[in-house]
Amino acid sequence: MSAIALPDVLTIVLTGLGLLFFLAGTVGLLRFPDTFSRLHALTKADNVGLGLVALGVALQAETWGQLARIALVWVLALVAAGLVAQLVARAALVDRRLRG
Amino acid sequence: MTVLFDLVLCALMLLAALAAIGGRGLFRATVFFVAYGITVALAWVRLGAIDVALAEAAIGAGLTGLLLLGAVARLRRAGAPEFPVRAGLVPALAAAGVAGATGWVALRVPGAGGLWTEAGEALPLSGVENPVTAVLLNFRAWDTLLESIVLLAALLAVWALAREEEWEAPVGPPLHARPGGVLEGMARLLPPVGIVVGVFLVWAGASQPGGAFQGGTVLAAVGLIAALAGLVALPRPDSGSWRTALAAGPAVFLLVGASGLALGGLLLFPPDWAKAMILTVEVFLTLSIAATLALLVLGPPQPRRMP
Amino acid sequence: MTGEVALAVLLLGPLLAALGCLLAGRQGSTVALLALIAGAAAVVVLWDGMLRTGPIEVRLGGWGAPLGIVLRADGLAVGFLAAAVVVMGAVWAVARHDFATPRARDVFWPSSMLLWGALNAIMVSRDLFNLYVGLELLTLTAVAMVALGRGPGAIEAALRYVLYALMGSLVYLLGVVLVYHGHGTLDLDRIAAGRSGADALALGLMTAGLAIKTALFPFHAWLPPAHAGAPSPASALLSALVPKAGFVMLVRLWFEAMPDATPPAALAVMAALGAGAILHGGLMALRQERLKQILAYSTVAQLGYLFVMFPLVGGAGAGTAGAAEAWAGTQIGAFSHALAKAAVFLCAALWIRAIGSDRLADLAGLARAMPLSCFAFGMAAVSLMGLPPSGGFIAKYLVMRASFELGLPGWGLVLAAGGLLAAAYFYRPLAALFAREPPRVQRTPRLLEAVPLALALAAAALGVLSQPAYDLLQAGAPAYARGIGP
Amino acid sequence: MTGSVVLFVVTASALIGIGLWGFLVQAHLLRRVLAFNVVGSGLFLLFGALGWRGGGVDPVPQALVITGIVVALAATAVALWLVGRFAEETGRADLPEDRREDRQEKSSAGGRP
Amino acid sequence: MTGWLLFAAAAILLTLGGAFWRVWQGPGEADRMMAAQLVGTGGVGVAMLLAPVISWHALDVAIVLALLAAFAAVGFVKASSPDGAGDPEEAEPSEGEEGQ
Repeated sequence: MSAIALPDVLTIVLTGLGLLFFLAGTVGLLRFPDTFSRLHALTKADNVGLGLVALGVALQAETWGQLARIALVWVLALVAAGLVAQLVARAALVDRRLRG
Repeated sequence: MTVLFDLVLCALMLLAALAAIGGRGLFRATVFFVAYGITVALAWVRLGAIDVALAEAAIGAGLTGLLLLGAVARLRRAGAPEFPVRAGLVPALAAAGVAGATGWVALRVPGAGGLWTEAGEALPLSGVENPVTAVLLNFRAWDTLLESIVLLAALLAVWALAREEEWEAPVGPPLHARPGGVLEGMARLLPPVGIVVGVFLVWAGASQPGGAFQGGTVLAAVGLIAALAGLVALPRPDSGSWRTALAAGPAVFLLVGASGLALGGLLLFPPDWAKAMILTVEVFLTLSIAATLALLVLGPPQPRRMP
Repeated sequence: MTGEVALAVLLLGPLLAALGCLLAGRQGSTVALLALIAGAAAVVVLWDGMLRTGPIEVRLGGWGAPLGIVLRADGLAVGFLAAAVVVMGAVWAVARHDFATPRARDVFWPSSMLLWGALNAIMVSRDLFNLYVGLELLTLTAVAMVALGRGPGAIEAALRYVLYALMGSLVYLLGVVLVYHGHGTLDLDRIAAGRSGADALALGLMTAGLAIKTALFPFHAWLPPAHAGAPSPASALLSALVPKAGFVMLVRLWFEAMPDATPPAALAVMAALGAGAILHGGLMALRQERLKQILAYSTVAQLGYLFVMFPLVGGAGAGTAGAAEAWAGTQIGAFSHALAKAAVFLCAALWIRAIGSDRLADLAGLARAMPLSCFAFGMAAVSLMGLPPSGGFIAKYLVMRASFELGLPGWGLVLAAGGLLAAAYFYRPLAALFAREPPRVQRTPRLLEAVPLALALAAAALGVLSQPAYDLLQAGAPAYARGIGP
Repeated sequence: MTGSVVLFVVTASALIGIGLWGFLVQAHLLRRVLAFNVVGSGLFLLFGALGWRGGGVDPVPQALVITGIVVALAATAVALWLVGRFAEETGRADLPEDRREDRQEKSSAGGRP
Repeated sequence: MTGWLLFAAAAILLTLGGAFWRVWQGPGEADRMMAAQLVGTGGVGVAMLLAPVISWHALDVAIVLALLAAFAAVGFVKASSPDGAGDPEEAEPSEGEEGQ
């Protein structure tokens, strides 16, 4: 085990998991029957995936500046995804009612 | 493994471009274009040109996307019909000819190696550490000065589209959002973060990727989010303060450039003064770029229908 | 040093003035006047400095090629800088009364200053990418002016103009990318010093892009509606100055940067497109009902004249006395076209303000009410037709003589045919103006009518006093244009 | 590293081709502006890829591409607002000469009035 | 380690390909915008994974992408509101035509 340093192992594991969540989000996006269930799957899986990838990369970071930026990216992505999901859902509702 | 990544990335770029241009439906084309902009930004990251990746991400994925979405909505409200792509052999041959010839010549002709060494040697005298900023704001400052004025010229062209009686109206559509709603919440939360990121990009531009254009674009973007939520009173084209903001950047650049005459040459930045001069220019330039880009996206003045 | 100061005034002045006009609002035209006075003085200083010490070169930021940008004011550049100042001054005089509303005023004055600044920057730049940015600034200001037009077709004309211009500048930029790849520099003189396998394709792409920007036939479709749709004072700027920028860039690329990448066949194609422009522009001008459309198609034709010189200056004729004549004749033709075309468009501006329309039928008998401007229109038409005594005649004479000397008489005949067509399409408006009809027209101040007259007289004077212009062109001319072998 | 350069140069050239084809074939004005942007980004990628060496890209092309991106944005904004205004006035999103149904009538009228 | 990070980045890019399929299919505009949001988040993930491999400044690109990915969705939502300048939340779906 000493051939690969512990942080590298953890990075591989975390980014691998993150990858799986991204995959899950995409599968959800493609397979789920209607708009709202897709939105639900997408928002959840995607952000967890990104969080895991962020953690994985954070282990590789060398300076505090890089860690701070990784944290900022994740927080921004979380906030943005949440807000956007709400807006997109409401727009879909309005769209359906107008066309309904 | 890099080849795998490159292949997938290039495939995505081509796919997005084809779908954006060939597919039916305007809205779909616009969404594909935004996705295309994101993949191109990643391609620039892959090439190691982070400055360009920042510009492409902020402009290609950000502002251009908003411009296109606004245009699609406006065309839909104007009832302009959509129609399928017209096939055409001659245009296809012409396009393939130009692209093929360009690619063939680009690969066949040995490159002359570019200006790596010259830029490297002159960097210590330029007053900044980031070579791209050195080229933009010192070696080829005349290009960047003209470019900041191109933005102003574009804004004047957009304002010229207003009808005579609309000139007194505020700029852009009558934007409004539900008080206390998600959009307004977003407009209160994102701008502070955006301002920090924008200012950081400008300030860091001297020593690492970033600069006036990338920072200015991010500031314009967050300013627009606040405007879209109706939190910002949109100015009229003849508002003095906004016009000063528009003119400040180019004016300072022109004056600093002219002052070079006294120091021995047009647009001359003497090595020991260069950093201070460049930073002053960048600060005002960022202000003007942010204001001009935001107003460009908002568009010509439009009368507010009385509620 | 004074040369560099004069150049700085001509480059930074108009841009600062544009910002001044934007902030000054109502006093925009006064700010513009100050800039024009400073610019005129700078041109005189440059002209004198040029004659004494030869081309004035400025290495921006002290860097010089290949890293920095080099500017050089040679004979050709100073000639166009002078023509630009004169035309801008005349347009200022007429436009002062036209753009009264806040919208028109706040867009026209800054845009016209930016257009002037961009033109000056393009004429003196020796850097391919700097030329691109200058050309883009020029195009956007021109689009703003077309969009100012109140007519129904103005928006459509501005839209078509922007679309053509967008693709033209990208095709040009593609050529620039290949040049940088092959030569590792963007400076015209360093490109001339080196060779690269990409030169042929790069020159082809740059030429196609610039041909679109210069509205050379068959890429001219955007010009007539744009120049007819724009407000007349703006049309004077668009027709007289804007396409010349693309033309000067083509001349620098073909004869100064890449003389070896231009086979005789390619030179002949350029001249053939010029001939096509002369014939198509002339024939279309014959069929127009409105004066501004006739003048716009006349521009398409007159731009064709400028390209007839290509096979004479390059290829077989390179380095001979005939080539120098053809080159000098073409440039004098470009200067006189700028003056004459500005004059006729300013006449149109005065008439439209007086009688509200530029339809030929409505112009009937206008000479009896506004004799000065009609006489100016006649004088300018003489120059555009290429009849003596005018700059147009000297230009046509020099190029035709060169074409006969160099054994390519065909191109000389094309010029003659162009002159006949010009006479034909100018006959209809002239006949209408000097018809017997009793006009009913609102008074126009005599002073305003003197402006196009001054321009027309300047175009005529260029014919009589062509020696100073010839000396100016020769003073800063590169080798190929002085009859010395490359 | 040359393998990747070839890939990016070929992709950039293909993007230029796709964009040019889109610009020439499309009649819808918004799509033509979109195609213009694809040609622009393809062209800039070509510029960057040709200046690519080892870890990064030659700083001069990077600076020129940034300038180019900003100029392209300015031109795109003007074009899109013109398209919007044109659509509001004429209810159409294509130039007269590109309209299919006018083609027969245009050919008989012998060119534009 | 760089090999793994590039593999993970390539995998996330492939999931973006999946999102492209949803953009192509639709059927609604909300579905397309949702997929664009996934492309944005995926792009942020890829930029973060490239940071240790190419240059840590790629994190700045990730921040800008995260900030502006939401931006396009706001543009979409604003554009799809009835007057092109409103907010879908203003048009309460239950109260019918209140949103102009």
